Amino acid sequence: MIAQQLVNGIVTGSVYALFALGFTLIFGTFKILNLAHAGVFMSGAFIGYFAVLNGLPLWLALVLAMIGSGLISYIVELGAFATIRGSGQIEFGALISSIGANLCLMSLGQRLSNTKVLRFPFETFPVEFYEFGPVRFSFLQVIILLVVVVLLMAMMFYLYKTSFGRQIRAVSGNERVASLLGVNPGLVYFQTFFISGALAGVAGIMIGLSFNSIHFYMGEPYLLKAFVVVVLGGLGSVHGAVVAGMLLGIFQNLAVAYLPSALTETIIYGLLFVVLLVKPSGLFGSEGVQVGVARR
Amino acid sequence: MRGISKLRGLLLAGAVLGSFPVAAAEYTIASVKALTGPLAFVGVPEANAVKMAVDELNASNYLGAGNSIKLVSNDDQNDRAQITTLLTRAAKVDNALIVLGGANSVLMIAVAPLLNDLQIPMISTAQTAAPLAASKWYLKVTASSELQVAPLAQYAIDKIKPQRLAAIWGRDNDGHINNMKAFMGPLAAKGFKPIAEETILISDTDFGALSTKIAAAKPDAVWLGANAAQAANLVIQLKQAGVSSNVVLFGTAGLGVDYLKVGGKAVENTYFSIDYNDQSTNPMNVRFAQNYQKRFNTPPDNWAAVGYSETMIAARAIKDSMPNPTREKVLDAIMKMKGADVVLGGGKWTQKADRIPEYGPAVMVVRNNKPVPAQ
Amino acid sequence: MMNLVYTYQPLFDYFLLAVGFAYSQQMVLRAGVFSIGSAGFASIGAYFVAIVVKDHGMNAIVALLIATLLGCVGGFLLSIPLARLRGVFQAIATLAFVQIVVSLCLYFDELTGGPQGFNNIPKLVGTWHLLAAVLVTIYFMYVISRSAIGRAFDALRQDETVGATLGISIRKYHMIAFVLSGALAGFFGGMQSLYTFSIEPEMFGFTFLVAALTYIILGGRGTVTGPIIGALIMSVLPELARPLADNRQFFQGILMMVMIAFMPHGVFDGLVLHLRKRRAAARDKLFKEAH
Amino acid sequence: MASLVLSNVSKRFGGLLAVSDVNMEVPPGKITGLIGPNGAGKTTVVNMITGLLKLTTGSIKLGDRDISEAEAHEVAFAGVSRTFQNIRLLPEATVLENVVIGFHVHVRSSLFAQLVGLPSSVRETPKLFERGRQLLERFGMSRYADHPAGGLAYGHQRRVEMMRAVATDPKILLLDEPVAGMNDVEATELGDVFKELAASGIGLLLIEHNIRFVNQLCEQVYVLDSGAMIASGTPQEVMHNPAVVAAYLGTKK
Repeated sequence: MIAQQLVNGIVTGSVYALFALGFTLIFGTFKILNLAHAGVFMSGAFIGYFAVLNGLPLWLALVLAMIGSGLISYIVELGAFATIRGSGQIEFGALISSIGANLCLMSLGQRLSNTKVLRFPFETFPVEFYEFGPVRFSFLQVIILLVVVVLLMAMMFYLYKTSFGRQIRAVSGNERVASLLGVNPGLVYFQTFFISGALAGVAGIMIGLSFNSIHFYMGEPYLLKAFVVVVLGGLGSVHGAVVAGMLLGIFQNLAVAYLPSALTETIIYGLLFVVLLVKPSGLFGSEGVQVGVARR
Repeated sequence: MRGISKLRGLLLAGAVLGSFPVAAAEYTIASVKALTGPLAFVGVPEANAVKMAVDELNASNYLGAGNSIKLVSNDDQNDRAQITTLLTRAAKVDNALIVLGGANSVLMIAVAPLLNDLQIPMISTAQTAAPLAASKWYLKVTASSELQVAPLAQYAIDKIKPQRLAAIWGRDNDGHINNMKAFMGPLAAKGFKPIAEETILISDTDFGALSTKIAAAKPDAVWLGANAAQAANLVIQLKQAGVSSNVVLFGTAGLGVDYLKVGGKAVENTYFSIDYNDQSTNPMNVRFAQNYQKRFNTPPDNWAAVGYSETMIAARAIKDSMPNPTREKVLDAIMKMKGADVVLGGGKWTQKADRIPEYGPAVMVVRNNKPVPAQ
Repeated sequence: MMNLVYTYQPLFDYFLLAVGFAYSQQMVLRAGVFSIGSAGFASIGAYFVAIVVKDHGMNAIVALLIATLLGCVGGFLLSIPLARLRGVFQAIATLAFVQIVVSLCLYFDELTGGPQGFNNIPKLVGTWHLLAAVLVTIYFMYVISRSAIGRAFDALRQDETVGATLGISIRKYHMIAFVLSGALAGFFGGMQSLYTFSIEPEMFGFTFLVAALTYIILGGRGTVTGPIIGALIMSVLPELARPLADNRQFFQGILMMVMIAFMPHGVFDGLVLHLRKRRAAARDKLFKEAH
Repeated sequence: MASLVLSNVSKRFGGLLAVSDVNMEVPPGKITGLIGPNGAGKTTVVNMITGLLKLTTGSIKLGDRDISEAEAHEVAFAGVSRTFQNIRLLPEATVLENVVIGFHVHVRSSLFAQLVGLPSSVRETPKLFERGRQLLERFGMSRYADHPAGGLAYGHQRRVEMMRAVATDPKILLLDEPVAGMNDVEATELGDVFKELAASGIGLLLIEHNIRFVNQLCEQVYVLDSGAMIASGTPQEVMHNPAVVAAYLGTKK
């Protein structure tokens, strides 16, 4: 059974990673805790759902969900963050305005779904299983893992092998200097938020497919998990988020299997607390951690 | 003091309706439900059905020519401060005769003592019987699910005799916990001990790990302590993880229509008691389903049926306490009510001495995605 | 007319509770500690008071005092490991603390009643008690803000290094902030217990913490009036939005974004800053005209 | 009054030796200069003195007291105060409030008195504000008392920072490039203030790369280059030291 639980853990963990990645990207670059990420995630699932409902093939629905939630994420940036940038209050202000943006998105989701739990039609995805010894894979699990890996590689390439990564770092360091160096900050904001949103959108549709449940409140539990993932991985660290997402997925599955399930959250948040105290920069965090004044 | 305000309310109503015959009066029903927030999926269909029921009753001059029911419908966002404010307003400003309340039993328990202060009856579908103990002004429209579970447990003992029973329930919801106890208790007493006991959260959607664990235990029966859509997903994931397709499933009245819709083929062989049966051929049910579909462009679910039935009971209570209905009279009328027309269960709603109503729910089983009476 | 006033009495009561929790949240934020642990202390205070008053017949005032003390001790204990962390890291660590308290309250259901909550708590607190409690709190907040502690908090919030080089012990003042914040949360948690008949674990979870944070950021972090304004806005907003029915949440969301966009320091603090700048400019003008 | 004495102080960041083996004395009642090109390690020395950085080796003493490991606030209580190279005011506070926070080390009322509002604390606050006003008067800044500090002109911000440091009533005052960005008139004005402060018994350490300014004011000058003390003495001695000319002035061209 442990092998099976590992497989389950890796698949759910990869979706956590996808969700947390967009979250940590925004935090790492702009120091914003974007609580509206939950709403963007939900939007992705909703767009995918309505696309499939209108007869589009699943792959097209996935693409639409990516683009759509990417754009929504950018709209959140325009409405919630661009307005307070430069006021010196972004750390706190962004919390409130992103809560506001999240309320708006959830309200829209509630209207669109008529408050109901939505689900993809039964034949959207072939239910097939492969058995390797004691381990069962579903076709869906394979596809999820594949999509996540491809997206992660694409993103790593974009971040580390193109000039975009440098531009992001320049803008996050000092927007004015960056624009003097010929970097267009507006474009960087657009790309960062778009990518973050697109990743959340894919995560949304994946969750919607695998757990058969699309709901205007679906984002909140994932948001809480994203906190765990980004701290474990190191706030702002991209590969940290990936590894920590997987670890959380595996840990959760093993905890359900071998520990009293009622204590799962206590254990997970206890772990989070301990990691923060012992190594606040997380497993891979290279970002400067804010610590107190003391001789060092 | 209250008498005076009541009188003033009537005078006010009379003044507003000055051009109508003197006998004409408006009787207010307040609906306080979660129309936004996490429980909106319950509150909105309930409130929709309430609105529809009031319109239908007024169109048919249910309270007699010229008399009408006035509906004041508000959103409490499943929030304590708001529900408290709205109940107070219903009692003191709107002079409502009765309140149709929400489905969150914890909140209902919390506000029930307030009903004592306000002296206003409230009827709703809290998942447990607990609020009844807190106030005589609180009434339940649905039978408490613990009680509906009892015949199901008996049925399991007599007919199914599960040897490898697994139980799964929402640990952060008191309704699910109580139902599980009501089901597993009698079985355990007869020697049917569970081989697995697992808990989930009501916000959970991912049951991969749990399903794998349950599948490894090879159960022949599973108790589902979850809401409709969640239970259906749970079943789908259980079967995908390798739980036998012949497994017998048990659940509560909460499952209803959504469970069948979401679960599809996977939920065959589920035994449960049912509040609202969308296959019912009862003429009132048929008319309700048609009108609801026409008006809201979606078929009614369990919650809509509950909302509709609440309104029918409230209206009937007002009618029974004519002329000059008061809150006490309305409460009395419901306490004595027998055979009220509703769209729940068998269609006739009767209050019992312990304030837990009866409307003829039976043990049903899912065959070909339809609930049929279990033999 | 009187009836209309009555209707809003519960709203007013909850507003008063909100002010209490808002001050607990403000206390830490004012000192530059990004702790969102108030929810956890409120939970501890609320459960303690509920259990000892209902099950053991303890005197309510004694129970409230002990709840306050528990909040102090809790705040002190939490301040020790958190002394190293700052900013978002502190926020997330305290979020974890809150989640742990919630899940433990769910787990020890024999003591706490689990998800069904702890019910039938005697209602010993009414509007006047709450009002008195809030007025006393306002007095303390005012006194503290005018004292050296308040000035030290303000300095640490704005620039910790500067504060330290002027002789302010960061560890000590952060600890004071934690202890005071815990005390307020524990006390008002207990008050809430004795006001609302029943409590349940999720009342003091993520939603609570977001609400407490919203009061402060919306109202202002640096003034005594700020939290009152913030709590007022968040209490009245849902009522104002009521006619919008289904669109309530959307409207609330938009309004939060707009307010923060125009008043990034919070509505009240923003106003104070604005007035200060205007007065300074006016005085400059006078000075220039005079010379 | 006590001198501030650094003996064999070094600081290593990772593999980099930022400051090596510095020996220095700041006597009371005098203005001592610490000069050196950018990146010489001057600010690192100040940060070690004020409790923001750990010493890798060596010790720092204020009179008889070893403050090598004292925390920043303890250093302040011991009587060492400073200004920052890149001005650090409390931006939301007014000028007066910025100065009053400097009186923190003089607060006499107990924590308890402050918490519950006993008269000892309530009466102390207006007294401190009055002292703050007097200090503003002394520095010619009275008319800015209620201005938000963040909105002041650069030169005025420098003055506010200095007043705040003076408010702690220090034995030793460390001024990190106090006249940077000022014109000669302003600098001379400020120089007079420094002399006045020294005359009142405070030991001043002037950290600068404006040599001319330092030479006008200091009796003793230390020169730091690449973390090492390359010269010390009177301004005349230092100016004629070939090492200084080569390392310091050489790089200036």
